[in-house]
Amino acid sequence: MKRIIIHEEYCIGCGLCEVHCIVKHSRTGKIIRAFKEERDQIVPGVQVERDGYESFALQCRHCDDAVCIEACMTGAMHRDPETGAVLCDTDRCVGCWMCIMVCPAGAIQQGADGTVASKCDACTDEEIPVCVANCPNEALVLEDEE
Amino acid sequence: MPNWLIEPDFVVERDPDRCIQCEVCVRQCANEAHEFDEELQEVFTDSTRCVGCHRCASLCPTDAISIRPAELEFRPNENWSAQAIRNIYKQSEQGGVLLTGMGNPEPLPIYWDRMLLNASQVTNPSIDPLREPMELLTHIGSKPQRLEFSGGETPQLETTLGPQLELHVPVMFSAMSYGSISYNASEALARAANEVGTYANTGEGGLHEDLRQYAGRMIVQVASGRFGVDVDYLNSGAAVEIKIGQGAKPGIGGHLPGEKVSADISATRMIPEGTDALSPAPHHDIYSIEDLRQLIYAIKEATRYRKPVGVKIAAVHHVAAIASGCVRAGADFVAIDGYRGGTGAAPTMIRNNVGIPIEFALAAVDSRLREEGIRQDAGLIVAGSFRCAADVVKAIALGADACYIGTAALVAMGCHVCQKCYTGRCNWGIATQDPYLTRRLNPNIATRRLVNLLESWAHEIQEIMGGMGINAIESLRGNRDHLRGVNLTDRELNVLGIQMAGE
Amino acid sequence: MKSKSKYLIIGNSVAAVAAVSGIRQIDESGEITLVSREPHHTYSRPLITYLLGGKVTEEQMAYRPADWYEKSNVNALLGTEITRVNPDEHTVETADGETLGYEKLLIATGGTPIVPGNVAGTDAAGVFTFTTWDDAKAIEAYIAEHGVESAVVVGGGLIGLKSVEALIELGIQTTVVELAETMLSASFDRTASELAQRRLAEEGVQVRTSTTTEEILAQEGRVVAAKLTDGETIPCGLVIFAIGVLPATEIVEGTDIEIDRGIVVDDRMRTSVEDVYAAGDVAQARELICGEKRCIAIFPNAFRQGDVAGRNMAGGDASFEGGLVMNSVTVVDVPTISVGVTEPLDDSYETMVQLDEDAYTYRKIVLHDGRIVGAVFVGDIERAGIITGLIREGLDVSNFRDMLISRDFGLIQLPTEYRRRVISGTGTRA
Amino acid sequence: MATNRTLPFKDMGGCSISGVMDESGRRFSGEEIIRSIRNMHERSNGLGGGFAAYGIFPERADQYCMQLMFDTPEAKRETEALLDERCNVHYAEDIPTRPHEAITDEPLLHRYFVSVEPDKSRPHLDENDLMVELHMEINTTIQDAFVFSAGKNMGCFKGVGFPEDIGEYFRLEEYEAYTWIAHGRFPTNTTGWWGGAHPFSILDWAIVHNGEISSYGINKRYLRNFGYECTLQTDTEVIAYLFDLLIRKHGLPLEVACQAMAPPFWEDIERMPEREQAQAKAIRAVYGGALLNGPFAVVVGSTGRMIGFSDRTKLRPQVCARGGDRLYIASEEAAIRTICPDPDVVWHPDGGEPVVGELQAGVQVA
Repeated sequence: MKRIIIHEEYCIGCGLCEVHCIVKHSRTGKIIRAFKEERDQIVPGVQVERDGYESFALQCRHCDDAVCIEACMTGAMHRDPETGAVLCDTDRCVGCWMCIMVCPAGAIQQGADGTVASKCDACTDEEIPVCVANCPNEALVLEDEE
Repeated sequence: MPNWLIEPDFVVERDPDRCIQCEVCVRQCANEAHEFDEELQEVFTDSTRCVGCHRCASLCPTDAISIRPAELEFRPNENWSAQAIRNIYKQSEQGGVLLTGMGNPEPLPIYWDRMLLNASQVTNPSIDPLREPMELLTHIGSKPQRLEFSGGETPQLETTLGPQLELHVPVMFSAMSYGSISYNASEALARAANEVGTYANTGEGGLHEDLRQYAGRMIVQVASGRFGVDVDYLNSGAAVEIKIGQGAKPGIGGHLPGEKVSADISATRMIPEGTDALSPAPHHDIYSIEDLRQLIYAIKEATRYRKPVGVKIAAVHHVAAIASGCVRAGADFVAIDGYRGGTGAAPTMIRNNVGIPIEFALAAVDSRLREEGIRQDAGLIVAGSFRCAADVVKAIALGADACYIGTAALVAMGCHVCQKCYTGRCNWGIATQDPYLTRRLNPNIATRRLVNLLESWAHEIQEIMGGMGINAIESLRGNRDHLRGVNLTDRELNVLGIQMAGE
Repeated sequence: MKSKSKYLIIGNSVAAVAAVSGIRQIDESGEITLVSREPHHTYSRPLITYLLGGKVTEEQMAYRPADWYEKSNVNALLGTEITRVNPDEHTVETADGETLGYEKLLIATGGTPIVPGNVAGTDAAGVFTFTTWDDAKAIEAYIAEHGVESAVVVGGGLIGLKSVEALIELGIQTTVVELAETMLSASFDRTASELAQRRLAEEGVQVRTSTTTEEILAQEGRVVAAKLTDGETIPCGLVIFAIGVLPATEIVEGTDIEIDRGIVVDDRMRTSVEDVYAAGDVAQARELICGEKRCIAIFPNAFRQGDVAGRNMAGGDASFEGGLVMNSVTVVDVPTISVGVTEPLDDSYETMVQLDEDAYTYRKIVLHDGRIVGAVFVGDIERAGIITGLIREGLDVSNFRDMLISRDFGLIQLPTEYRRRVISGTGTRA
Repeated sequence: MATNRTLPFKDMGGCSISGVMDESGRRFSGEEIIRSIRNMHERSNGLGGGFAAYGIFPERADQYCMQLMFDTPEAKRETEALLDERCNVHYAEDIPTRPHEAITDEPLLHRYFVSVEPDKSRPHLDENDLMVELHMEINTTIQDAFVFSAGKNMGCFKGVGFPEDIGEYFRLEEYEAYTWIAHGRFPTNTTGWWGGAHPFSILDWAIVHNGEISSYGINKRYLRNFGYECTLQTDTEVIAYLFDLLIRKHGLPLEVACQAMAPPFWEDIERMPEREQAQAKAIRAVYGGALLNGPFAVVVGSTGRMIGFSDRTKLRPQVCARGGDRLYIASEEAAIRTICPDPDVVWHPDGGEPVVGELQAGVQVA
């Protein structure tokens, strides 16, 4: 499958990945409207960690042995058979936060309204996830895995 | 005391309708021009800190930022220009030598723009480089006047050619030391040179252990500070360049402050960590031409005559005689750096007022070496602000074997020529050692951009040559018939050795 | 003998489902027979309280899609109860007297709810345990039929708390009765428990601790009140026993299969008898931190054990890295997470704590020998999984321990090698 | 109707070249070469024609035959004063011509058979060097005087007009030579003047050329390093000087000299066997200034030798044939067949591939 590889040595901590993730997951898809109207309603699936000069942008790793899927009591957390991405079916999620409890990357968040889990959906409808496409320094790249 | 006489160079404007308060600009400005006010949850900008590098504007996802010159007008005065006045404010406030970076920005004539190229019409077919061979391969090194062949049925070459640099594109990366630029920038230059088949130049900063893998396409420099020079270093590169001078600051040494001498740089330069790296103005073992000859041959001995050994000089008034002396001292190539050449740091007065244009220097040196019958003895490399392929073609037509590009390469990597290299706070991650900033230059991207640049220029050079009906660069080299001058006086035409347009 | 399956699975919940997928990872076609006492399509057992509270619909109960058995090529015998396992013959017997053969057997029968034998009157109508879909439906029907307005939940543990949540949703005045000094004493420390209790009280839930039910009082056969050991009598129309579950080991009792508290298994989920595996709440497997074998009746454990069992049954080589006690539960609107050891066991343990009572936020890390052995998060649970990962990994955190408690703590503070492995996404298990 | 036939302009571009050599050394009249070049009348425009003939002065074979054109008697007097000072003039005469209705504005045409004495102050210069020096000196310092050939036992004949008319004007049917080369001109880069017609000659080298040398600017500067001053404002003379430099002065074998002027492409060099490759690289690296770039086909005459070759992409035509002892090289096959209707072999050499005619072993021509 294709995986987003994080080259943290090239992360400049700008946060454009978060910005574009928010836009992508907004109602209008328009950057200015997305921020002015929906900023508080969207938890970006990618979040930049910063510590001193170091930083990296982290989104769900779509792990091979995804512990969040194992821990999900509703079956909401599942692997998309086509793309291999780990996705959360928010219609089935009840917000038990088992996934948050087990994700070793800390890559799952509570959604903005606190009722269902929110995470990177790998932009499965895009050829390249927006965080990758908009990373100005190729700290995020999409690579094919053998 | 507040610096109330020091005025901002730029005004940064933020379109409130477009700004989404994402703080990307805040995180990107190493000069802290942008600040996020936690209480008001809003970004504010302090224009006095702006150096005009465009980092924030380039990364702003909504193009909400624009930067324009500060419009604080003085009463018009051709003599006392705003810059002249501000320099005095600055010096009277802070004292000391005015420092700057990059090449001479003054409105002096750019002679490349006063020379125009030729093309074929009717009598001589132009050549389509996409269909026909169009050869750029260039050899730089000392060549004999003639070759000897032994007789017999098939002639056998008896002459052994000295070591040559082989360039697939007649453009090389000029000397930029690790220290003046970041490791990532150095790596990108080295990798791009390898990919394209040209050469990068270590500058005077030594060669980092991890970059030795690329050294087959690197020229290692020996400068007055002798940083990082040992026999392995000399033998690791494709050629050795003795740096006598630099176009941006002829006659001036260099100074890398101790705070930039990190563990890595200290290992590369072979100096203690945290100590100032001082390059003396002259080489203290070269006080005259015969001393230069000794150093050239010492290096040739150390490298077993397997590497071309060249000399880099700044274009100064007697450049032709100096270049001739270098060739006669045994240099396999001479690199001449014109007065527009760039630098990481130079005193402003030196940069803006010392040296001569590379166009004249090149024309004079090529002519002089030909007059003396020693043009074959050395390659001729020119540097000092080549901005485009046409500049390169004109230089080669004037007589150069190849050009060095420094600023153009940096610009390809993202440099916005803000001239603040000397501050060490390059927002583009190029002229800095700050780990927060150096990571902004992804060497994979930078390599790709450099390769693209050289390949684009190569295509353009080929197109221009094809138009002239020339399919090998040796037929362009020194072929001043393909140049015509405009806006030039007779004396200028004479020095350049070209005819007036229409002649 | 009716048939002989290559794989026979007793159970239909998470461990059984994980075992099927584990088998199918390795063996795409070997015949799988799955036997379940309950008639339902595999459903999410923890959702039963949500179902009662009306937070999920019956459709949402499905743990796997409707065509899952078919797609997984599983022969599902739903509503079939197994009464006996005969390891020597490689057969099991059904309540209908049928015999099913197997090559490999998985026992994933889960747990049986506890109803204390010393409480009088538990046979009254309106007294329930609450571990199955049918329990939820029965309670719902009883409430509707009798217009129940108040309830007593016996047991202040997780099932109890979740039952309370459902009852709050239904507008039923609820009292919790807990034997221990605080609620959630098994997974929380005192501070967290008190926070939870306070939040529940704010919602009008009465909590009685250090006491328990002595007798269920009934009229006309229907419950009307619960009498506590401290003498208090609490009128109520409903009583739910949520004391806990015991491993459902009945069907192997009397065989050579070793039973302690549950069915004892090794790291490959094998019981003491060849070709018989056990997983989930019924199994007693190694615990990660102390290394002893324990029954840990939590969801992720069951999945993992089922998966390991399935792979090994199919000839694979999977190993259970040890169970870790952890729970995530939301108290009204306050999310909480607890992992591993939440109270120091002796002086050699250290704790780091950050508490804001007004905001209902609390973070606690328990360290032992330079390693994190447990943690509690109340209110702010973001990135709790990173700590869980560190507990699993047993990573020495001495160099960055001061940051652990910080709100800004993230992967970036972790040793590069560990964080690279986590970030790679190619495998996070120790 | 037929007489009104017109050709598109571009088809008329390019000059005509023809060369014939009898490798047995047998000499033959100029009538044939005139016929051959006449056949390609359409390739020239009347602004220049010329010939070179080898073996035409056997009785004075050891003397340089300097043929000059003068626009004024003063120029002639000045030149003769210089000649008297610098060499021994053994014999002088007007070059025989006949009045021709198509030939006008002819200069004074005179030739001198001379020998030069070694210059004791400059012992490193041989008689050829001194001759070249004299040739250059006259052409650069004496106004209105022009040396158009100065070799031994050979001569050039050229002027403004169609080549066949020039041949008749110079009475070439009266000369006998073992090699004749001829050129009809369609000038594009200089105006027509007598000295600008082909062949261009230095010592016994004579070059006729169809094409334009785009590398002229650097070839000229390269040659200047070695003392050659290009005075004719035309690219063809550099070829003559390059032959003289590479073969006479540098002693390069003929094929190496040709390779220097029209080298293989780098991509072809990359495919060569190692030794050959090293050699080819060295030739290109050292003789870059001698590379002739642009479209050209040339025929080069010298004592006992005739060479034809073209640019490395062969942008100008060149056909070769052999018939008996004779080698023919021309721009068009028809120009060969008009004087040799039934050749033994006709071929089209590759770009850059020299075709060489040489006197057979033992044949003495002077």
